[in-house]
Amino acid sequence: MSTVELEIKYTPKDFQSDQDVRWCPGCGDYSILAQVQRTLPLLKIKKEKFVFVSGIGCSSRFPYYVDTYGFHGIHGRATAIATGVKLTNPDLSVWVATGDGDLLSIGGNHFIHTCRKNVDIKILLFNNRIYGLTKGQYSPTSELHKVTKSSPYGTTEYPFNPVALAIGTEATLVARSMDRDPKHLQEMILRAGQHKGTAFLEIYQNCNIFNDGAFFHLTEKEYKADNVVYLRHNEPLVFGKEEDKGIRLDGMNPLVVSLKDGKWSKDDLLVHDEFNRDPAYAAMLSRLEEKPGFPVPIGVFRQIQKPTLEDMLYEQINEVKRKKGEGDLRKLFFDTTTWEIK
Amino acid sequence: MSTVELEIKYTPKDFQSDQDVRWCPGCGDYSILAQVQRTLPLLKIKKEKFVFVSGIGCSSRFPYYVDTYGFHGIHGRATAIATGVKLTNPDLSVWVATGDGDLLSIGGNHFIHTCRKNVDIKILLFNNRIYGLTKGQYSPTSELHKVTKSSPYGTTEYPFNPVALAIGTEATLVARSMDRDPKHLQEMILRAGQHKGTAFLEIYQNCNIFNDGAFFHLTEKEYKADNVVYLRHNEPLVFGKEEDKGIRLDGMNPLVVSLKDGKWSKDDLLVHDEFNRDPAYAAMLSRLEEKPGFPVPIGVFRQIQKPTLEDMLYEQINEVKRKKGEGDLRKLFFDTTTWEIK
Amino acid sequence: MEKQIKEVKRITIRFAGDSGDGMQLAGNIFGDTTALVGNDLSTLPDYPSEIRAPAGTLYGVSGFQLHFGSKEIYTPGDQPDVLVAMNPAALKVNLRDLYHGAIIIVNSDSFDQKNLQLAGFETNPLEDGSLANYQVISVPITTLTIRALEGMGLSMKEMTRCKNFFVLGLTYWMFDRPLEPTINWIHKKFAKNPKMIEANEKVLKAGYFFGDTAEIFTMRFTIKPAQLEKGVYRNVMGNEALALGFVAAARKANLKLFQGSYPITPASEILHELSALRNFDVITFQAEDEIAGITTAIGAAFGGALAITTTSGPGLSLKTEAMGLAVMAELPLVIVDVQRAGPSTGMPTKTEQGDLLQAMFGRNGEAPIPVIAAKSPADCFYAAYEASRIALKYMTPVIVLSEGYIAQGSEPWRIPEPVELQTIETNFASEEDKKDGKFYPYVRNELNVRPWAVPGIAGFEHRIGGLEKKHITGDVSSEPTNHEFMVKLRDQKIQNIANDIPLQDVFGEQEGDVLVLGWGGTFGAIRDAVIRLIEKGYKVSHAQLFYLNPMPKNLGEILKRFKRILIPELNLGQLAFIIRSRFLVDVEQLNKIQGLPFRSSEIENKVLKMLGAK
Amino acid sequence: MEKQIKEVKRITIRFAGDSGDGMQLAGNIFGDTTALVGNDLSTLPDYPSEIRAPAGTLYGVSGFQLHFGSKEIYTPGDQPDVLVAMNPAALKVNLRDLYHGAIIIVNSDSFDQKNLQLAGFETNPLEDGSLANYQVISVPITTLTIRALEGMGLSMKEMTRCKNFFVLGLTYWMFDRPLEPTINWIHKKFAKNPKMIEANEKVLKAGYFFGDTAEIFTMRFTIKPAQLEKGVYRNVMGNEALALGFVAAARKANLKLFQGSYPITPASEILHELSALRNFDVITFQAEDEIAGITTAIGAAFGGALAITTTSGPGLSLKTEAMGLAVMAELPLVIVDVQRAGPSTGMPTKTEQGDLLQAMFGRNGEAPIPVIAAKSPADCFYAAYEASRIALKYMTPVIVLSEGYIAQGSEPWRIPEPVELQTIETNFASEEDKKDGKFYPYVRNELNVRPWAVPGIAGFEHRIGGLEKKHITGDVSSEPTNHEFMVKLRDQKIQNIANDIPLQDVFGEQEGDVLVLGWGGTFGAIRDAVIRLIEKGYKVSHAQLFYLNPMPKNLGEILKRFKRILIPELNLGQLAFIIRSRFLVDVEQLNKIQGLPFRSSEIENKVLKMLGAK
Ligand SMILES: Cc1ncc(C[n+]2csc(CCOP(=O)(O)OP(=O)(O)O)c2C)c(N)n1
Ligand SMILES: Cc1ncc(C[n+]2csc(CCOP(=O)(O)OP(=O)(O)O)c2C)c(N)n1
Ligand code: SF4
Ligand code: SF4
Ligand SMILES: [Mg+2]
Ligand SMILES: [Mg+2]
Repeated sequence: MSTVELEIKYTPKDFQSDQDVRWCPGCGDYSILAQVQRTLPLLKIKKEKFVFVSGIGCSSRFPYYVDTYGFHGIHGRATAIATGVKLTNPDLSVWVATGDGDLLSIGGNHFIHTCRKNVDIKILLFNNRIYGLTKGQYSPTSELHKVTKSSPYGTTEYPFNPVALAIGTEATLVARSMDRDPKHLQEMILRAGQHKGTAFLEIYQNCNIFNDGAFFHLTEKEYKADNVVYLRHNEPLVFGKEEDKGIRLDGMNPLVVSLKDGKWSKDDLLVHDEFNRDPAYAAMLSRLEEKPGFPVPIGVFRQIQKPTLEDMLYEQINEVKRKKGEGDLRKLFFDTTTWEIK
Repeated sequence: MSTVELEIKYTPKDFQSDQDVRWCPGCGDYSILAQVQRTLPLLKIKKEKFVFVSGIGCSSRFPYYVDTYGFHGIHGRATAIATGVKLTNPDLSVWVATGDGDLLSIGGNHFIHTCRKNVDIKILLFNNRIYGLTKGQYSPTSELHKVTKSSPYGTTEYPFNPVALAIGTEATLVARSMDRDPKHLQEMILRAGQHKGTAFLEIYQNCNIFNDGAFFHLTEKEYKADNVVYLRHNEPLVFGKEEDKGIRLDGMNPLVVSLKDGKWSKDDLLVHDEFNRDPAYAAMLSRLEEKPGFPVPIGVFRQIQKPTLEDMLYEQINEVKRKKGEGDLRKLFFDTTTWEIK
Repeated sequence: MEKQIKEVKRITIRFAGDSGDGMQLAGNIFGDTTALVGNDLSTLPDYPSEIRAPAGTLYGVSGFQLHFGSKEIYTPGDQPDVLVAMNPAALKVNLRDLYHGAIIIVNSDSFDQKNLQLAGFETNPLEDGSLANYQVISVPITTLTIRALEGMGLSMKEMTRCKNFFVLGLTYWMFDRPLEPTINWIHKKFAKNPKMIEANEKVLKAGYFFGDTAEIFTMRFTIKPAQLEKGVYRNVMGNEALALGFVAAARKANLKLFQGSYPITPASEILHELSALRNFDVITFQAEDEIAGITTAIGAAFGGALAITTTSGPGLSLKTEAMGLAVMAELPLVIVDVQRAGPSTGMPTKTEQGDLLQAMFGRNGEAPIPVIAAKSPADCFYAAYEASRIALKYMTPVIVLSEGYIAQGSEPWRIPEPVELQTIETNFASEEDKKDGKFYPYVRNELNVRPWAVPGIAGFEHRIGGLEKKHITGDVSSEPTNHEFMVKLRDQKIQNIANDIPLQDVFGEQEGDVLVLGWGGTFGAIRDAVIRLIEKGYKVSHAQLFYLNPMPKNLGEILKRFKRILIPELNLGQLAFIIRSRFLVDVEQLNKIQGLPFRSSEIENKVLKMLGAK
Repeated sequence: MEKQIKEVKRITIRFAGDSGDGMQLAGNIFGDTTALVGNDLSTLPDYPSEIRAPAGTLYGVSGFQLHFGSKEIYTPGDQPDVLVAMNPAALKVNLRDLYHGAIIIVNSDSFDQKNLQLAGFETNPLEDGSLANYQVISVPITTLTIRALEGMGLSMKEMTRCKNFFVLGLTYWMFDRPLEPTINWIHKKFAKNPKMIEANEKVLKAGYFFGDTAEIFTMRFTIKPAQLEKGVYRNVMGNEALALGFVAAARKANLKLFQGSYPITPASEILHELSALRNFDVITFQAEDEIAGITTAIGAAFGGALAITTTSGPGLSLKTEAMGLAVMAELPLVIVDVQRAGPSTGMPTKTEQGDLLQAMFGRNGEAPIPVIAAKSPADCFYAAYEASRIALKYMTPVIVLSEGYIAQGSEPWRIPEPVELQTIETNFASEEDKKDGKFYPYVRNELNVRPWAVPGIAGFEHRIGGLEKKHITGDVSSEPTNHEFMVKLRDQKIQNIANDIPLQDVFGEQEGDVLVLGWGGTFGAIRDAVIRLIEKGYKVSHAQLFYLNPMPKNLGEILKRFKRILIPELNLGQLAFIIRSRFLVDVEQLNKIQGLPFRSSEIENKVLKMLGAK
């Protein structure tokens, strides 16, 4: 972002638009909106430089509520629209607000291609594991066998692991947070906002109308400590109510070990390296939760730096200009085989 | 496949249709066609039970040349069409012939969803890293900076690693082979044909018109041994002209080691486990080639068994029938609040 | 004070309140009871696109309108005779639809400062005299509900949730409906929760008795049973009827039913309905997007199923390319478009008829597809069934146009006996289709239909696809004259379906001053208007097109018999455009593009104006 | 034998051979030379959809036709006067297009057993007398080429590859063209390979001298320069001209040019051309599919670029939904559809006009979009430029229809001075658009155009999208009357563009017996036919529609001035359908759906038949 201005002092209120917020009372989307509004001021970017793009869904109403430039697109196409905005305006801070249906079902292709190309946009996935706006059908992140409006006998589909998918496409920042952990969520939003390249942030979000409690085992006090492991750079993977469990690597094999019985200590645990360039490492982390007895990782799975699409594109433009000179229409028209009729 | 019949004896000729094969002379597609025609008889499936579905592209002409049922669809939709065929006819052997543009560019979404759902279809990706049929634009697997018709100054896009992407979606069989290694290719096609679930086979294919030699460093005698490592179950990862190099794991970290200087022997090497259920293992293998000095793995990256979409679907149908009885139209019409007008 | 009972022929009532007030449920139950006592009826829900809008807001108001009577009922009613308004916002939003003299029942408990403000009232309309032109019946519904439940140990939330049953009881009393069917319903619904049975039954009765005893109620109405065609009836919603039509067609044709769909308002219920019918060999595939919806369906059609894909406007747009493939491959496929207000995302929960020209022409190249439009909720059954029949008999995609208005609306449906339904022909390949022992996929029968050769059958291996096909062999061909031949053949095949559909019928005199020509869901409003015009002595008739492509063979001839043609449409004149071109007749238009159905009075007034009546 | 030179007014020559024979190159170079000597010309390549079909096969034949003359040339010619056939397959495929008496130059070396068989000749046509009706000139081209290169140390493959230059030399001699331009070209092209310079130059001259000396050549032709409008000319292909038009528009409007496209035949060259113009601030984005193509373009339009997306029929189908978004968002966007034969994948390398109705109506809801159709390769420049002008001035998507036929064809283009080009207006938001200091994205200027407020500018933050917008504020609204107002406003905005485009011109008399009304690429064939008919004394005129939506304001009036209207189209009658509806006039149709352009004789004959001439 070439436009960081140190003098700007915004408050969250500066990012509140004049529109009534129309989500269901109690919806997790409110928290995400609040954390975004709290975090944007920290980025020290002028507010007119922000663009929020979305598709269709409850979550995709997001841009209406943030007082910047916004585009409520069509279903599934937010990342493509955002790419168009970013490529023509590389100095803007472009964000996508999207749902699990919008991004991963109809929008899956644009998503994986955006990550692949490392377009500098920040994708906030509001994952409530359900189609909210269309009133409760299952989504590509709904658990197998889930009973919904369109699966009265339970689904017969395995869900996506969005973090694993994003890593498979080499997104350069991949992270996860939760609507009900506002501090952590703010931290992750800030990381996304500061990242240069495709930032993918999965946010577990409670849809209290059609999928209430989907993440309560992760977000509610009674269960959280045993089911969540926070990924922090350079720190060992410890979890449990009494910080009594940890994750150890045996070769390639992750194991949950107890820190209580004296056999293992924190020093034996896997120490997280956010900046490990090898996507295989992040891939391993992304699959932890699928193993019985393992907690769900929350935090930054990986962050690497490499040139973005628009970096390379504008470099090429400048390069060609250096070589051929600024484009001249007359030359373009006439500099070829021509003949004159008099 | 419930229809395996041991009595059937086909020859490759039985799978040759009456259509002239219209690829460019020298195209790698010929080899793939020949290996498929050689392999199908080994599957002991009646030939009318095969369906080949494709999208659009040079490679997608494939179904015309195989004398079974075939559907040359529209660009990018082969996996979706194939899914429709398979769900209504679970006893058919359904194959998809597709290109890197067809499957990974326009067809990317159907591809990842098909893998996710573990629909029992076999996907043969003819990866020539170029758009052949439309005469030479870059594809999502073209190398960064490649000069093509649509990238006269070189592309500014990172390519997909198709195997890594497939693993990110949890395809249950993921493998790679090459047009110029007929034996190995046959073996892989056979594996795909025998697999129950989504089988993804990437085949490096030479387009001698628009991208000639793209894989010669892997396929041609002079270079092959040093640049390719064959993945074989339960065998160590050895490569090199004199079988003098191997891949070792240091913790999670793969290293290329020399077997010549006496420091390391085959016993120290990573032993391949095709059936490792943890996708993180296969993810690690899929990224090897991206490390400087590492060879490109060829073979089966992973194969696991889990219920397919159609397994679960028909189980549900039967379950509901058991509970509610075979659907009765009259009951469906009348078994609700009704009233009579006389 | 004595309560008189007044007999009336038809009544329109609208229940309106917050999304949480249970008005949709009240409306539905009222409808069921009304059907049981033998009235004809038509219903229409109308709810906000927000799932749960904050309580008390204008955009959070949810409504349900019913029109019922002792004569045939064609629409959910132009304007309510009775409005139930559960809060100020509901009053505010619905007031503009009322005529002077209409009855308004309000829940006075909810007219507090906060709710008045949320609804944008500066003063309380119950007190400031602004409702003087209406008959306002102000009832403290919440208070009375709570009082009825006192002592049961229910929480406040549980108690107030019952208030829609108070409303039901009150309106049952008002319109002389029995309580038993609803009590039975309550017993069934809450079988596992005896407390809720007791509570809801209590409140229902409290509402009824309140009407009976309260001084404020002087009016009571009775509506005689309607004289409908003999038979057994049920209430159906349009989307439900579509689902039933497809299952019926698949069963009659002895095929699996495959649905490839992506959820979208207002078409999702077709998917919900069908996904519950696994024991009918129904395979519902909730696709990743609309393109996968139609292409999986095309694969299923190739695989021998009755294949359908269901959507609304934006989704239809996405299916465009694949529809062309179905045309070229000549596979049976039904595409349902439940139209909603466009363009683009438009107004997803509002109705419109904006997709007709897209259905007709929205494909690259010459790609003719038959188009059928359902005229009412129950007619959706026949639209689905007939579309399936045509698709299977002619090996062609067929588009069914429905509308949000009829998809979500309901009406009584005279249930047919399955055996009475028309038989459905399929054209499966047989040995006779072979030439010299070889099967060619593009040989044709006398109707120009190619055979359906389903994978798995030995000797019929063949290949099809989206490239132009050589006549008979089906090989890829870019031979110039073959292409022209095939383009014309595909076109002719569809045009010839006109020989296989009923002639267009005209309601009223067969000639006259004005023919009102409609299509789809405008049926009821037009029919109502035309009946009234005829009663008034005008020479006005009505024709409603069910078949839009091809059109009935006698249509041109019918048009000639009328001096003037009026085409009312919920768009800018799409059918009018087609009729002008096809028949070179000048037509007059009545267009409404408000996301709302026509009122029959709008049509009546337009015709009166045309005829110079004041 | 003396070689006479005959002066002729126009000649059509077709080069045909295997894909590997270099006929496309020969044709292009011949065209350049022909342009340089001042003839008017028109060219058309025609190649198989297979990339490299096996040598000698019928479907592997590649052709290139040129029509040039001393008068204005409107088409690549109906039928070749001269056919160059490099092998039996090329002869076989092209023979049916020749009239009796036409000249055929064959490479006799290739008429061996194998090639004859591959082409399906049972006997050698050069020997069996079957070509008696033609003037066959049989030349051992391969042998002569090899002989010319003997001793240079070239491989056989290298030598035979030069034979297209022999053909060029021979035809240069025949039609009296200079060798120098081609020799210059060779020197430039092979600058890094002196051996190839020498070889190709040698062979070129060998061909020329062969004509001069060989006994078999008795005919030689000369064609005077044409009297074209004064100016500097270049040859352009349609797709190239489109690319130039967009770059010009972007420069004139001072905007970045953004192209979001997915490759597809026959539109890919627009992407190829533009991707080379990075120094013009051209951002080409090769999207993952057509939907990403248009939606990235919509994002770019929101971001303040001149945004375009280019495709062919199947791709246009996929863009349908997003076009609706552009309509609702009222953003400038140009959508190019280079039409090819459909439906579905159809015949990708063949031409057609099958997408007109889709361009007009192929969207859900009422979503009007201006439509412009280019009439020739050079006209593509103006189509692109004018579409950009309208898109930017009116904040609307605009569709440009081109056709495979003109996309791949070429003709001389009188190059305009950039300063002469019409100025392009944009409607960027300014302080004046604010009300009480607040910016509303849907305020409008006198043309009903909303302001373009590009992200990054303080004080103009706003939100747009695909839901219905409230007038002025742009807030989401499902208010019934607002929706109707907005639907009509969007429609009216587009209709009003009719005030900003030229009136339709009529070629020939302004009234008469027959008006031939065309659109797009049929221009040349119609114009040629009408010129001939006028010369013959018939009262026939020609109008070619460039603006299809809205249409020029005087069109209805023009139609009234002719007794009969003939609409020739490369489809089943799509413009005819629209004209009938719009103007309620009966029109006659001439439809050709063969993947080929009209021959002017087909149009001429049709008119003659209409007029009862025998
Ligand atoms: C082309 C198209 N198809 C379908 C829809 C209907 N639709 C709107 S939102 C949505 C899914 C919403 O789910 P999600 O993206 O998870 O968002 P949420 O509402 O849960 O936040 C669907 C299917 C649409 N608007 N457009
Ligand atoms: C909807 C649509 N978009 C674009 C095309 C044009 N097209 C045909 S094949 C192709 C890509 C071919 O590349 P690939 O899939 O890699 O196959 P290959 O020819 O290399 O085997 C494209 C872009 C099309 N036919 N349809
Ligand atoms: S339906 Fe669910 S996701 Fe949508 S606004 Fe309501 S609670 Fe939130
Ligand atoms: S263009 Fe390339 S991929 Fe296509 S047939 Fe020719 S060699 Fe094969
Ligand atoms: Mg969701
Ligand atoms: Mg390819």
